[in-house]
Amino acid sequence: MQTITRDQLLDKAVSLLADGTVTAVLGWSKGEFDYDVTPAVFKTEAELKENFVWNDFCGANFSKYLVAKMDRLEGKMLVFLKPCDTYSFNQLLTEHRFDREKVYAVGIPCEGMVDIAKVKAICGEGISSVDCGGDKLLVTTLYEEQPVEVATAEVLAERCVNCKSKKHVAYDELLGEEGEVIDSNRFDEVEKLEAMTPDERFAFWQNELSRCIRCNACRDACPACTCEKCVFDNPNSGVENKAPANSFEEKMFHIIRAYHVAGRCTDCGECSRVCPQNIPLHLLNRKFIKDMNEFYGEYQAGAEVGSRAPLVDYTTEDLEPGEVFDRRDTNA
Amino acid sequence: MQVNEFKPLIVAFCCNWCSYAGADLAGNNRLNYPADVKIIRVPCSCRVNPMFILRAFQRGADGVILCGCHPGDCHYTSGNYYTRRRMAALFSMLDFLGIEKERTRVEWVSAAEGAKFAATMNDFVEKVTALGPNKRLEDLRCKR
Amino acid sequence: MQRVGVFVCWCGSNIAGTVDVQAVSEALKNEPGVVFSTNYQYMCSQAGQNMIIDAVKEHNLTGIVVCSCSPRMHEATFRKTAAAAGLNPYMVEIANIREQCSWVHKDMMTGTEKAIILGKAAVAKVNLNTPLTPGESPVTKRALVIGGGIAGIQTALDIADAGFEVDIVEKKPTIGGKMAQLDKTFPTLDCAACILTPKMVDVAQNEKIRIFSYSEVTDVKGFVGNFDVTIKKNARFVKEDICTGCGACVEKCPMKKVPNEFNLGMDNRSAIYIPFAQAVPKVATIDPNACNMLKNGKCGLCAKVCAAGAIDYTQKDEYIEEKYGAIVVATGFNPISMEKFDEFAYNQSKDVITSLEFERLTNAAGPTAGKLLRPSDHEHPHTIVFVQCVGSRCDSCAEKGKEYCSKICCMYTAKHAMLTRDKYPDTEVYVFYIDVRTPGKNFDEFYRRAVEEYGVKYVKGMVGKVTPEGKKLKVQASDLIANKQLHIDADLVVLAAAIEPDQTARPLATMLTASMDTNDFFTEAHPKLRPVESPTAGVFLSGACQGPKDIPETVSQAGAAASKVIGLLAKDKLTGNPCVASSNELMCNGCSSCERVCPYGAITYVDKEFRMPDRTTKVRRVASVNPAVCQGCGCCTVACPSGAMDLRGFANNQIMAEVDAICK
Amino acid sequence: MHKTYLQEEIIRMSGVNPSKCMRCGKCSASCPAYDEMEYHPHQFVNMVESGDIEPLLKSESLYKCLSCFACIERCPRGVEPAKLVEAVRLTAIRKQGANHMTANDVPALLDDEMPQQAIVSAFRKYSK
Amino acid sequence: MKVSYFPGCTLKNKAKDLDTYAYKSAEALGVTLEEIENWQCCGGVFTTAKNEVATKLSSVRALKEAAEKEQPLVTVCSACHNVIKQTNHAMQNEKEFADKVNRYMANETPYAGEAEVVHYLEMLRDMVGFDAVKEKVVNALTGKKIAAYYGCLLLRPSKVMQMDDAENPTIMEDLIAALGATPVVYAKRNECCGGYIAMESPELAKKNSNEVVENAKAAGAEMIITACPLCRYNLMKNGTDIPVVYFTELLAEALGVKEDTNA
Repeated sequence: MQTITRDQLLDKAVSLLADGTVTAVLGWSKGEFDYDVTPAVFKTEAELKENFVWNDFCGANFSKYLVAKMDRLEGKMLVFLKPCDTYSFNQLLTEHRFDREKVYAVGIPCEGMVDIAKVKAICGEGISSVDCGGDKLLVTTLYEEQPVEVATAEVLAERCVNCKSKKHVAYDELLGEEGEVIDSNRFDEVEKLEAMTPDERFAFWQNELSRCIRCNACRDACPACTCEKCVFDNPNSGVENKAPANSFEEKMFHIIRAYHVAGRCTDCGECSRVCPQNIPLHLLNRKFIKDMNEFYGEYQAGAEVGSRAPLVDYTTEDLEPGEVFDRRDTNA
Repeated sequence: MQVNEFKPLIVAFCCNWCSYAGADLAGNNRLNYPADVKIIRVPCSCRVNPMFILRAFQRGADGVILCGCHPGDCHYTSGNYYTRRRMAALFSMLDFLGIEKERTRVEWVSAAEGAKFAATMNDFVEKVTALGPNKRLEDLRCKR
Repeated sequence: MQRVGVFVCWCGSNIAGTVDVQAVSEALKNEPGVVFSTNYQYMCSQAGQNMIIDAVKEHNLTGIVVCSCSPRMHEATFRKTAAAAGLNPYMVEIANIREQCSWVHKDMMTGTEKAIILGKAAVAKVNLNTPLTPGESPVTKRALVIGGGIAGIQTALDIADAGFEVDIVEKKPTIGGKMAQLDKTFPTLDCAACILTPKMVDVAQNEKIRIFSYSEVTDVKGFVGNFDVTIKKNARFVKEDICTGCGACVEKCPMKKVPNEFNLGMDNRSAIYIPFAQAVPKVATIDPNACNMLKNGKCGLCAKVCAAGAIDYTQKDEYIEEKYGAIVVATGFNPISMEKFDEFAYNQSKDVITSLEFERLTNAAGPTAGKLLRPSDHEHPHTIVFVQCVGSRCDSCAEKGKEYCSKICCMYTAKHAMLTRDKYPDTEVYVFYIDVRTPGKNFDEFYRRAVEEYGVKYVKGMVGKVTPEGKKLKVQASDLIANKQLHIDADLVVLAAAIEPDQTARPLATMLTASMDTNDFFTEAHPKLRPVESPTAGVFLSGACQGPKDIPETVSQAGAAASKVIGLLAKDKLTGNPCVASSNELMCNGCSSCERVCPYGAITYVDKEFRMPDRTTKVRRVASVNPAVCQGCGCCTVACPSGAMDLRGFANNQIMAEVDAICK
Repeated sequence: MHKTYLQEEIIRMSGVNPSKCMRCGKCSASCPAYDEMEYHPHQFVNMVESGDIEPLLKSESLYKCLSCFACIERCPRGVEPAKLVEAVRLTAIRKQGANHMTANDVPALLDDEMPQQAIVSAFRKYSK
Repeated sequence: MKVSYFPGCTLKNKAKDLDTYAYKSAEALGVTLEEIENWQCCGGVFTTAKNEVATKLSSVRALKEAAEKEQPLVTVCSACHNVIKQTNHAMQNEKEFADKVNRYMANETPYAGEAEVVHYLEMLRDMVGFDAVKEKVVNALTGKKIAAYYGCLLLRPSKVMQMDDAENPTIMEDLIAALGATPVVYAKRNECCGGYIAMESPELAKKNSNEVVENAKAAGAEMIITACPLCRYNLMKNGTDIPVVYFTELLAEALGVKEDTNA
């Protein structure tokens, strides 16, 4: 499915290591199964050859790792960035979260990543291997003799189905073809919810959020959540709660989290990808993005470094909070 | 009978320079509004963190209203412009989660608008009373 | 844990009439931290205050809650009381149980209940109060005035008169600004030069004032009382201190075909020039874009004729760093470009001019030596059409021009029309107007005189098209009163172009972190009550940089700005407001959100070294608030996702405690 | 002020907000057909604003506007008087039998050189 | 370079010159004009009323075809250009109108103004470049004093047309200069000639046209060029002793392709 191959990436990484351009490589590493690829820092050719992977499960957005992983690095870090990752990359630069000089960014094309939950929904549990190639996946499970064939398009992650951009907005070097910003339908789900009655919406979110186990994976994977200390971990903040005591606290956590990243969220979709409970958390972020686009004009966080996010900006003619509903009611 | 009647709990955040002074003026002019409204003084409407609002709901408030200087009149020149954006986004999100939109409001009240302050509070209390107790955002554990 | 004392005031019957004060003081006794609670008839009276002082001493109180009238009334009083009792004044909280309770509720039960809750909130807050001390910073007792027009001149003279040193930075080779280009001034018709040039001389001779002409401000750091400013002195290739301004070089300079900007390009000057006879400093300047010596090393005549030896072709731009306590912006205005308004044929005919060009045409020191002659053929114009509001009062959707009224055009047009009719009674003068706005002392009388005594033809309507044909300018216009379209064969058309802030203002505003409106006029700290101060402390506004202004208004604002500066410089130390934001460096991740919303530019970033748990160190970018600049709005605290930024006196946990107390 | 139906219709059709007008008269100063008109561009704006539309519907002025857009271009307030004229004209000719020009009228008005563009345009302007 | 081309009714008829010279010149400049299939008359004037739909459909059809071919749509006649450009602008910016049109035309993929409408003059300036035109000139028109007549429709409303400064345009003058002639600037070059009023009130057209010509002559013009058949008709008919020609004719002459056309 991916137009660029593992070998191409490997060659690039090896040669950059060899010529001293970089001293480490941030890449995807083999996990226990084909689909649990994990981010890792590689320092040698041998490590790379052994463990580096590139397949349809390399969804992890590396931008955030640049904040933490470079402290003690001598020299530069090579990082592979898919188009959506580049937006987070820029956003983090806007927020001065890592040193651009210490990064060598290689933009790579991405044809969309697979959501293993969707594969499981088709093939069941017990998946032992997944062979990515062409536009089909060959899925071997413990319970079936023959590998099952699944069309990749069927099991693409939601964020990839509604991919907002195949264009890289930041890189030092680009492998493969440059793509375009896509006029996607990513707000359709949000619109569907908006069209519901408040009761239906409440029921929807109650159902979704009640599954939350407060594992904080969404926060930990989010490239916009790079606070030194999260308010929810800070005993002095008044809202500290490491584990949810009740349903409200879930809501509070998720509302505040979405609010804190509003205007900074690039809609990379990592929150939903990593959620073990499959809560569509990205819908909260998209609601903010959609609202702010409608209220204050189109804004894509991370499209450029140094841009001013809508919530740290204003015009004297902005709409009133009350008008938000008047607008919606007249549109309906 | 009065015992059973629902009395909402309203938290009003008022900026020190306009709205808090407007509330004082309502007092000077002896303009009545329900005692359900409890005012918290903040230097500027832009000091109000969404967390304060959610916290109020969490602890049992039935409605939260935020009052600041009229746009263009902010003592700090631009604070209320940020408030306007922040609250537009936050209230829209609360509505998106199915929280009744009548439970939150932003109103610009100048230091001269004592009458507007009282009228706003009367209206807000009336609307929230009509909605009944806040069930969707309260935390029963903390309720008296 | 605090030891809190609660003092409930009756305010005579004002509070006690609707609130059971005894019940309130009893109820609050049980609140956490409260060790003493009482009530009294008038807490603000001397007896009441003494009661507080005694209680503090007797019960070792660390915090005070007064349940009384609005804090806007007596907060300051009770803070002083606390200080008198040896407490930090910021350990006082007021529960407003009068304006926001007893006066608005009728029922004793409800009133009492609410007063208790308000008291509880105040107790909850005071429990989290910490002693606050306002910061102090020294004041550099010198002022900088940016812009050397009439606004800057007047401000500088007034500040110097109070005994403080002032520097004027002017980008042109001379001070004087627009006023120096004007002929007469309305409504008294005294000659601009006659009233301006003595002031320019005063500036030059004042020991307290230094002029940096042909210079610009390139960097501003610091804050009120302590600005560090970098001034770039552009190379003028003439040693200022040696040049006598004799003008021999100007006369001998072979390059005489340089458009003269002082006369708006209507005549030429030489490559080395003195802008006008009364220039201050009266020093020559070499235009590097025109001088052959500087361009290709061929000439050097001026150096040869300069008896004083002031010419220095090797002069370089010079950067000077100075310290100031206050900065006054006086960057002034310019007429807008007529590029987009060519229905008036400004680009097509030399005889279509702007009003400022008309000033030069009628000025005795102008290109025609004061004779009103057409620029194209130097003939005397017999029919003159003045068009008002060109580019002013345009709707934003018209996509050109300015939305505001330029304010000065009605009066100067009346002046031009009147003077023309006075000097050349054979001319026909039309003024096309939308409205005639004359709200100034003797202004309307002046305009009426132009009409009634001088026979200026005021036509309510607008010009739609000017067609140069042959020697004439065919003016097609509407007369809305007569309901006719007029066709006038004019000899000269004068456009009252809208005015806009000088282009240097925007980058300067960025350097000063002073805010501007969408039109690039500087914003005042308060539109009515603080009209000459910028919201950025220590930065003041003088003249048209704040909005269109005529000379009398500019001069009075200049004086007002000067008095504000003097008020500031008269202080030895500035005492700040202690309720300011501060950043917890351990938690700050340096994301810049707070900096972007700060209206005062109080937040900067520093690289700070942190010791990590494993004994290594890590350098991180963290926010740092300058307490002298912060005004305490708290906008940054909400922009900060981690809560690293907090506001003293209104801290996150304090407000949260109030919320909890009210909702409990 | 209460708006009449006709007035609202004209405003809606044209997309013009006549209350933006500041009565400068630049539209009428720019109009090349001014002298042919009974009601001039600025009057159109004013009359639509005040709801005085009947006289406009009956006026020959409707057919004198050249749609040269000079008034639109030069209006400092972005009012676009020509769009109002167009809206009133359409309201007039959309009534049954109210065409200002019919096919029968055309031959008499033609000459050999006249480009068909003139006929097409006039037809668009004058009839429905 | 290939572009879609909308000639318009008059160019196939009374103003054939404008059309044929346009073709030949484009060819000489390396541009192929591909005529829109089955194009229909644009209607001559754009009706500004928002509820007027039917009269704008023919323009939308042409636009849609160009958009599908992913080509800019080139026009020559000022009137066609104005109508098509304004229609496209409305399709982009007036959602209600666009929805109506798309429903009416039963468009499977709705058209939302994707095509780019380019006047032949803009094509010369922005796509070919006047410098490139200058290089291709074989018969430089040196010494000829030529006045450009823009009229109203090319430039206004400028917010939509976006061709040039509506009050001080230079695009035609730049072309004249590129062809080696001397452009004559005069104020009435963007005043209306009277347009279709020539049908009803020939006197008004005469008065307006006269003023234009007199102004051009007073500025020293020996010839007037225009992009509009109706402008040309009005200026010619209402008594001028200097020639009024289409700009394409002048272009063809300078490029040395005028004669092949006649042959």
